[in-house]
Amino acid sequence: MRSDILQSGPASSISGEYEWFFWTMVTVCTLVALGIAIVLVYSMIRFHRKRENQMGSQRQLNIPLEVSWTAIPFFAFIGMFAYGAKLYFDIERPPDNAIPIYVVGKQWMWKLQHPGGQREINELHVPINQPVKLTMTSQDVIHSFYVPSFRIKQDVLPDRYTSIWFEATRPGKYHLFCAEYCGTKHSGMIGWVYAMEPHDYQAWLSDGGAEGSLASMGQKWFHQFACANCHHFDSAGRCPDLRNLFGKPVELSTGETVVADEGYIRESILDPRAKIVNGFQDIMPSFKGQISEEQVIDLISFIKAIGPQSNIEQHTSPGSVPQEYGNQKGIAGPGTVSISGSKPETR
Amino acid sequence: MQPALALVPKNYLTEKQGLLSWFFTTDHKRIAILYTASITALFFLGGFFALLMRLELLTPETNLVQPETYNKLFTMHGIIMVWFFLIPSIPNTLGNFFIPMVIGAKDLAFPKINLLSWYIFMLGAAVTIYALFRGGVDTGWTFYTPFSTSYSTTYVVAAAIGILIAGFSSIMTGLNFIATIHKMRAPGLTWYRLPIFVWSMYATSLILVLATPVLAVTLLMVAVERLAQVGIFDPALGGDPVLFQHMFWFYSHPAVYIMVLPGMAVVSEIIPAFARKPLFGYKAVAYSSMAIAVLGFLVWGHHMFVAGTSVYSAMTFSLLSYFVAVPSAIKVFNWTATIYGGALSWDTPMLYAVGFIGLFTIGGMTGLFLAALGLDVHVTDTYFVIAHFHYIMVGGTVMAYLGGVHYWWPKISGKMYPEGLAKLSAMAVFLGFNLTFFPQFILGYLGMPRRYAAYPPEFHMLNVLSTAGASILGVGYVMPLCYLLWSWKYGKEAEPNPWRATGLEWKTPSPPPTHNFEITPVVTWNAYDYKAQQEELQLVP
Amino acid sequence: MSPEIAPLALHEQFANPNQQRETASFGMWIFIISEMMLFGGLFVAFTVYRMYYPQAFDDGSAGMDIVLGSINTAVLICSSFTMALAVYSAEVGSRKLVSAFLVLTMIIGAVFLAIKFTEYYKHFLDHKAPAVWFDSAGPGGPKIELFYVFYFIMTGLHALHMIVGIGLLMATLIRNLAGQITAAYYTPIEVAGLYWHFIDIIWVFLYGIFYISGLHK
Amino acid sequence: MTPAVSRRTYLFTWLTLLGLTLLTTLLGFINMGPFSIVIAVALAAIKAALIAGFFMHALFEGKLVRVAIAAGVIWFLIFVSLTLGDYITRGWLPFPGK
Repeated sequence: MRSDILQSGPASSISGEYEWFFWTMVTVCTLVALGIAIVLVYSMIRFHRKRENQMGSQRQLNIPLEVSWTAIPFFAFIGMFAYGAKLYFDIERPPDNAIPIYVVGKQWMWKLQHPGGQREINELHVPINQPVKLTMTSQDVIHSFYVPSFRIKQDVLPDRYTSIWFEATRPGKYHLFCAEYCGTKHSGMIGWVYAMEPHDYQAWLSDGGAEGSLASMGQKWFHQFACANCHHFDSAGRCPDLRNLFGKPVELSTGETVVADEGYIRESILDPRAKIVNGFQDIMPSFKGQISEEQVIDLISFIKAIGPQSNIEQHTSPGSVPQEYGNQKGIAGPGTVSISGSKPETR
Repeated sequence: MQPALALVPKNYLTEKQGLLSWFFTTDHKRIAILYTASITALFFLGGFFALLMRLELLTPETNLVQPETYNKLFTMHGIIMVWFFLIPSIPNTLGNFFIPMVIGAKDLAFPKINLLSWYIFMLGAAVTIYALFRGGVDTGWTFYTPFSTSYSTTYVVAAAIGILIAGFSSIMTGLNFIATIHKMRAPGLTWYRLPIFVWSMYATSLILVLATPVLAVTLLMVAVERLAQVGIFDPALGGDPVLFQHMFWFYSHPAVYIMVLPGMAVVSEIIPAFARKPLFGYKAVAYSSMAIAVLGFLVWGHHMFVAGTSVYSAMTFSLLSYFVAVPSAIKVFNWTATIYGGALSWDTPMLYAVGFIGLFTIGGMTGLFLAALGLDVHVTDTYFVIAHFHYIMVGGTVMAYLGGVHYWWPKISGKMYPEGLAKLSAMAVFLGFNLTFFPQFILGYLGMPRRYAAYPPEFHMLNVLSTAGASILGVGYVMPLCYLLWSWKYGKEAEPNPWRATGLEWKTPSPPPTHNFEITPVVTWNAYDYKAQQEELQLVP
Repeated sequence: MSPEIAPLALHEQFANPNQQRETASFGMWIFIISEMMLFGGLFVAFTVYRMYYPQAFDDGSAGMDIVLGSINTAVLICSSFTMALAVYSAEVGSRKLVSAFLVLTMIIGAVFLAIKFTEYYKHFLDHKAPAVWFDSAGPGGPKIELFYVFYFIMTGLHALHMIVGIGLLMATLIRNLAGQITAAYYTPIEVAGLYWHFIDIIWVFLYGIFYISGLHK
Repeated sequence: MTPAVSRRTYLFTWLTLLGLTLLTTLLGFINMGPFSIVIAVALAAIKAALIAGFFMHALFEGKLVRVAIAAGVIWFLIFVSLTLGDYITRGWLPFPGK
């Protein structure tokens, strides 16, 4: 199969621009370095000391020269900064229609979850020509999600979310590395990203044997953890109504306003007291230690699904009815996620 | 000529005898020798770790050492090379020896503090080496939390305390230099008559004094967090690991300039001496040192572009990082202009200095890639970064250090080094260095992450090249150690001013007497005034 | 410069006593700047967390003993005053007064430390000693503990500086008794004074950030 | 040797410092939200300036010492402002961790 071929070169939507910028910089720098080298080599030959008492020229200042070799690099550097910043913004800002995929890093493996509920370890299957947004957190130390061919890298931090996005442009099999030193088997925290033609990807998805979409899993936890007892879907409950919440501004008891994004919802589950919605009491217990990062992700997906922009449904596989899926709390080890074994691309 | 022994004037080496006269000396020149001996030993220890790492990376699999050991090797290599070799290297050896001599002083302002700083440095080194022998540390020299505070099972606290102690030695040295340069200059030696060596050392000292305490307190917090099991940087207890990175790099980025500014200081002395030409753009070079010292504090965030800081903060730091590149560029252009039109003699120090210009230029230019936000995302935390900072610190600082040692060797030891062997070793260092580290730029661009004990097989070829280069580099470093020690005893006697360089240190015998100058000199000339020098020596027609 | 300076007091690397005085005092200033950055690092970390958890940090601050803290601030200001008078006495050449004020400064400094350790003991009894005995139950526990971690590190480091300062004053006192401090050469006491006042400055800020913000609770 | 600062000045400085301490404490009892710590630190800065200026003779020293003090303060402000710059601007972009 074509996607089994290891692809190393650049292969994402931003990598073309990246390569152009990189090699332009290489060219400019090489020319300047060559200029210096030519002066040095020329001097080496031309100005060799011939007599023991010989002296060099005593010129020591040339103001126009000083000004020009201060000013020209300065403006060149401003240009480099500007282009680099533009590229950075492109790398950092995911498009709205990106497939949301969640990543949990731990010593020393990557756990990845598709919105349709497919779970993978150290492997990620994505379609080409379709942006993919990764929302990531770590269970222990800092890791870094790095796919060289896509020219992306983002540190994965414990206890908060970071994100990155990419759009693969060529089908193939690409290295996934952990780029932030994370302990003994840091160099073993590696995996593969499989970029597939859309139809192959659809086949892979439906072959997946997922136990239900993340949102439906979230709905299950929502009842299992008794969230539903307080968070009624009406405005009469003791707790805020979670419908149409995601992505909306929330007014807090301190008078501040925050946007209900992934990080806010995660914090509100694990540390409810940190931000209290205006008009509500501080009565919610903390779920820290009782709920795994994966379950938090499920709950976020659920809240997204009942939110205003539930664009995730279009990517999920059918079957949103919650099924029996591991009652384990805490870490979902490799054994519980063996579903990836039935994937077409699993080695 | 062998004059009667009684007639030979006493110098700093012969005035007092016995081991105790060294351990209780307050003479800046002797303390410099003590420092040189210590850091040379530590350099070869750190180099030994590097050698083991390169051997392990000869094959893609882990077969020489296990990943646990490999992680400890790169950690100890980093810790020893950064804090126990590079930071004290030029300031505490050549700086200690020559700052008072160049400014015409009898000694540093606080000689006892100078000696104390050596003892504190040795204590810090001893504590760190204790950590090493108890089984090492595996956090990387950066001690990133929460790995260092909560997950590592190695001797993190001992290593952190060792570095903290050595930090106080840095602060004392910096303080001593600043006070000395301000208050102890010879009559007539105004700021604009000072050699650039002094300007750069002054800039270095400012960074030492202002940045090192932040490292000390950061490591203190890491140690407290680890010992007391409280959360300062631990997110599980409300801390923020990124704050650790801010505090660490607030020190550790300026620390890069602590390492390279003294290198620039040395090169700015060597080039005029061997071109017999005043340093081109004296004021531009002097101000650029100060600009680096100040701007160097504004750019630490460029180590954290993918660490989870805000995009706007990253943009600020990126722009400021480009600003600090300007003074470095100015220096390179001015050195090149000094060489152009000189009366060049290609002795060993000059070879090292020109090597410095070349390698520092490559290192600096690849820094432009890392400061560009979008480009940094791909190449940060890969071998590209490794190659970049080795070009600055090894290609820059170590080349300059070796150049400076050769340049001033006649003054320090009173003997000439063997020129042929020295040229050979300079070539070996230059070639070996490039063969070691240039392939690493390519490795980084291809995406090989740093700190990997094992790597995918497609990176094999370049790693073999790198290891091959490292073996040449190793030989290049051992050679000077051997022939310099040999020449100390058997070398040809050196004249007071073998290079006919300007500078007050050359106006006193080699080796200098304990108080440096029999009569305190009065300076009426500018730095690098070769014309006046030649006239004085009655060499000019 | 006055000729009455003892020849022994001039170190050989200096050309004249004035150069020696200026260099010593400037050196101490540089050291103080360095110390500023040492505490500066802790202030920065504290500021970040305070900004993140204003509520918890105010709750933590409410557990401070404002009476002891305020008394201690006044005590330290008094010790600075007596230190300044000791330097003044040296300037006018009164050896007895120098000794008296130095002893007084040390005693007041010791009183400060005594009160400080009393406070520590009270925090211990309140179960507010992180890592030893901290009651982090209740809302915001770990973050309040973070407040106390900073409180103990910063005041502890400050107390360490106090102890070093008292040692420095002791050495100065001995030199004064030996007759080495005169109206013409009083650099040692001036330098020791700079250090002592600097410790006072640090405390003034510590008082501001730890004791005040929780008072209204 | 004429003392740089008179005993009268020392006395006034001392009393002012005690007064400012009392003021700091009293203002603390008023709930001013986030401003209470800002005011406390501002008052502490005034006290620090008094101690440095009079007790430590910074006002009567040469330019060099004053430049050194200014450098220390400026460096601390660089450290604070660039660090807080990150924390304040986090979350300005609507993506997690940006």
